[in-house]
Amino acid sequence: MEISVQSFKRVELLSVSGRIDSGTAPQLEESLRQLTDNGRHRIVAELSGVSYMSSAGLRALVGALRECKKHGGEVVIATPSERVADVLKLAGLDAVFQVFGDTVSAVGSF
Amino acid sequence: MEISVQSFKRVELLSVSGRIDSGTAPQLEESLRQLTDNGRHRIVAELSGVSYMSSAGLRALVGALRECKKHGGEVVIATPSERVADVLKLAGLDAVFQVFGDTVSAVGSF
Amino acid sequence: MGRPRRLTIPGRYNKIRRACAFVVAGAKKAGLDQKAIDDVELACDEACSNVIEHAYEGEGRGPIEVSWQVQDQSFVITVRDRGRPFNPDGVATPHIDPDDLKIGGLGLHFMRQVMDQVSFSFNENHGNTLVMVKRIA
Amino acid sequence: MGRPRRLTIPGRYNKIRRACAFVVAGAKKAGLDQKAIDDVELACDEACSNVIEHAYEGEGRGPIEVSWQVQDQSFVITVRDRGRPFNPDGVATPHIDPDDLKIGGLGLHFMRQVMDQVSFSFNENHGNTLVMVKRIA
Ligand SMILES: Nc1ncnc2c1ncn2[C@@H]1O[C@H](COP(=O)(O)OP(=O)(O)O)[C@@H](O)[C@H]1O
Ligand SMILES: Nc1ncnc2c1ncn2[C@@H]1O[C@H](COP(=O)(O)OP(=O)(O)O)[C@@H](O)[C@H]1O
Repeated sequence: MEISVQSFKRVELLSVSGRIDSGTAPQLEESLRQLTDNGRHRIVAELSGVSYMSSAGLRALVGALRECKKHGGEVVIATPSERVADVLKLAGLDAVFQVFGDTVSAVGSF
Repeated sequence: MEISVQSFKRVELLSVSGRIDSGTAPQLEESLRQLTDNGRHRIVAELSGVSYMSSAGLRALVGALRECKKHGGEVVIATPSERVADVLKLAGLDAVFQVFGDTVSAVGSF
Repeated sequence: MGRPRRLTIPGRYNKIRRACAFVVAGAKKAGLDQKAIDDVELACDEACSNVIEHAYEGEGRGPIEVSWQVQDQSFVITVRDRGRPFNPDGVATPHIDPDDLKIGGLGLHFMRQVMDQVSFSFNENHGNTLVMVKRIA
Repeated sequence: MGRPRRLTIPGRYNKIRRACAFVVAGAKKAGLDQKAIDDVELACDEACSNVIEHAYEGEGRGPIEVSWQVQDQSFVITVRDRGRPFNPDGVATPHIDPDDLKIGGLGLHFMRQVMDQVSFSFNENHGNTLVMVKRIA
């Protein structure tokens, strides 16, 4: 799993690629927590490069979503890979997260 | 010349392609004026598809920049084609406009 | 029909990937289509993660034995551990409250959704045994 | 050396593109490189736009004659109109104040920047004549 973070004026763009499973999800959680600890509660998770995601990845994302919402922010998902979209749907989370087909719209949604 | 406008929460993304010359610049001016008349003063001009731009195009962009700045906003340029970058430089406007190499960063700059 | 292939991994999260690769390779040999292979990978991952988290209650507490075989036009995965006995009957289906956003119970839900049969058993000699069946289309 | 090629267009902004295409085709024939061709296109466009805006003070007031020829290793563009006489000597170089953002004078500035020579003349019989020279590298 690779994570890169680009900070914009009001929005953080967190791009993840590779495998998000119970072995790697803690790093994702840590990256998200660093953002929210710094008062950054508007986050775009760009997931086009994610080859695999299990419930551990979803837990990390939902945890961050909860934290952001508490502070009037949001975690939105941009360009989910097919695998990510499948798992979101399987979990019923496609109705909980705002999902955008392109990153510009996701950043623009804030 | 083709113009398309995508409206985000706080930002307008105006994508222009084709030829911006004294024949077509009035349409560009009109599109920009429609945005500013509606109180939309944060504008990204996405110019990757512009094959040619003359001083008439620059005048349209600078006019909009002036109007937006008056209202605390800005016109920024995203992904200028080589031709656009050349003309911006020739006019010394590369120092007046914020220019971004990718549209996500341009939208995120507001 | 085929004799079971077996792999034992240490009960650590970063070893689960190996078990998944082993099962995915088997699913390919068995002729499952890509969607079914993806399903089998997810089920194996969730099963092993639960063993570490809930049966062993932590990493490095014991091994996980994963095996696969083809039986009666089905791809069968077995996951064994020596952790605390588990009976999933009392586990509710997951519920996500958009306002509350507590999340739990997704792992079992995924396993049940993507596999055709999921059954747990406990035996004093062999510990927990989880059998998951995917029909070969 | 070559005899001049000539094109006359109506003095309308949406006809200028045609004059530019005519000059660009000439520049290609003359062997200018792509950057020089782009320069010649920009200069022709700015010149014709100025004729309509400033010499004729509006569209549909008169024709614009554009010609090109190769002379002494140079690509020479001539633009003629019958509008009001113009002497550019008093025209200051453009100034853009980032705070003020009034913009003017870019057209002449572009022509002078991208061409090697730019000269205007007025003659009662022929009207305004603008000659722009680009050396062939
Ligand atoms: N292998 C297991 N051994 C013991 N308990 C388990 C096991 N798998 C699941 N459980 C119990 O069932 C519950 C639901 O599991 P699961 O659906 O994987 O969701 P989660 O692990 O996110 O809570 C767990 O919280 C745990 O109490
Ligand atoms: N062909 C022309 N005939 C008459 N006046 C001209 C002509 N070209 C330029 N001018 C004058 O020179 C000034 C500068 O021209 P230019 O550099 O093209 O900038 P702009 O047209 O943006 O003002 C014009 O404002 C105009 O007064």
